[in-house]
Amino acid sequence: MKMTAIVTIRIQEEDFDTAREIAQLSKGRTDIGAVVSFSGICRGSEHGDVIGALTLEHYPGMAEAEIARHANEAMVRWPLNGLTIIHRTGRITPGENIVLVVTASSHRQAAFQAAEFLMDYLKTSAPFWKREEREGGGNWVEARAHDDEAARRWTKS
Amino acid sequence: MKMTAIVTIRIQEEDFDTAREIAQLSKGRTDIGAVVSFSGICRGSEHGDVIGALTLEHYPGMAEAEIARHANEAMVRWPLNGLTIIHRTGRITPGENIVLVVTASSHRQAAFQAAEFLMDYLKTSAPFWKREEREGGGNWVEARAHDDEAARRWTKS
Amino acid sequence: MKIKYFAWVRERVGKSEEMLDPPPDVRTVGELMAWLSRCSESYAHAFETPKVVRAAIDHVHVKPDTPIAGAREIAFFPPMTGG
Amino acid sequence: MKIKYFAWVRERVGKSEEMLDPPPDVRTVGELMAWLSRCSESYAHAFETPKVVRAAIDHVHVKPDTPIAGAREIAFFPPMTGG
Repeated sequence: MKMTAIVTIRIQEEDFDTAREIAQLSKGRTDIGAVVSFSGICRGSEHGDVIGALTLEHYPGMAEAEIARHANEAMVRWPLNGLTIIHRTGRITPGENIVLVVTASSHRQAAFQAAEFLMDYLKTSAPFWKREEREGGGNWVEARAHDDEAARRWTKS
Repeated sequence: MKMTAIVTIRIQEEDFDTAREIAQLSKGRTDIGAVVSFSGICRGSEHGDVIGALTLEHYPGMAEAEIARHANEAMVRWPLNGLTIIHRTGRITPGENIVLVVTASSHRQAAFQAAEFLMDYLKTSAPFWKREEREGGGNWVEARAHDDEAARRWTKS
Repeated sequence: MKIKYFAWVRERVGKSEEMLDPPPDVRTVGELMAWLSRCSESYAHAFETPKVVRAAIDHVHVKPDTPIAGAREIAFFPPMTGG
Repeated sequence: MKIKYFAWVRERVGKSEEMLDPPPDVRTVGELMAWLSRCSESYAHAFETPKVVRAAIDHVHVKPDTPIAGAREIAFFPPMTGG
């Protein structure tokens, strides 16, 4: 891992400012050629049903450890100058942020791939669970086979 | 193309505010689940040589047409809610923005893929040319085979 | 050892954590699920489809055949849906 | 027809645009490059490696064998390096 790489990982109830996180990763640096950001946002409907809110439960301790482990793996696999991962917990209403990944690199493909890798792993391996509030009750979101497939492509040799 | 999709394309000398562009694409909407942004930034060195600045020349008229054509192709290929492409021209110093692509979609993979597709095409098909200021003179940046390969993957069937 | 439950596994079990001392013939994560299922209907409901339930020992994902000897904390939860 | 030049093609030709009326036997983009190359050393230098030079007719990328009949604006430039 390079001395100049800045890794930030936060799990928090409060909202975050995507713009500020991107700026903090790249401001005043001339070695970064590419910054990719991914923001995951709470949608107001799923398959036509209205979603009132999401509640995100997590496993404190393990969530931090899992994210740090994947952040380290991303730093080893791609030449990154910096990396920020923020995941919210608690109640989140439609239009609000859920998750943010920002990657900075000299090269655009490294920045894109590291961001996709981290999102695929957050979806399938980080111990977070979403519960949806729908009309007439709530239900736990089911894991999607599609996300597992997306994550598996990073382990194919 | 869906009625709710917002497409913004700008070619300009002035800098842009990445944060503002991301916010404008997603603010107040509850149908967007994923926003991906790519910022291309001028680096201060290339292969160990100091770069004083870049000057970006473009072909007015054709540059707009080429970008619009690829924006339309992205809208057809992926379910996007919005798309912003900004490319600067003129003199750009290290640390400054060169290009921005922001994609918004219900689905993260659509947002990632559309952003990568657009960046690959901007690198290889949009009529822009970079000249570097180095110690002892300047030179036109040469096209890289690696970028052509990256662009070709989108035309493979 | 401390056992933790999350999401619908927690709701079905009816608690988020507890201290347990399983008998020595309960050697693996899978055997722990089976043993708990025999304790009460709540556990039986939580683990009714054992291959859906995920487990972690001391914050690391593990398979059902992983031994539990030496574990400080074992957690059971549904497939993750973060991000 | 209007001819435009960009980047190092423009620098070598020594101008960014001009109006030209090539003879009728100059039918394609490639033939136009060859004809220009015979006009002066500047053009010959710009087009010395013709397969490196890219061309567009009326804002659309074209190949060297594309006919120029009916073109309003033809542009010559190096491989693009934007983004």
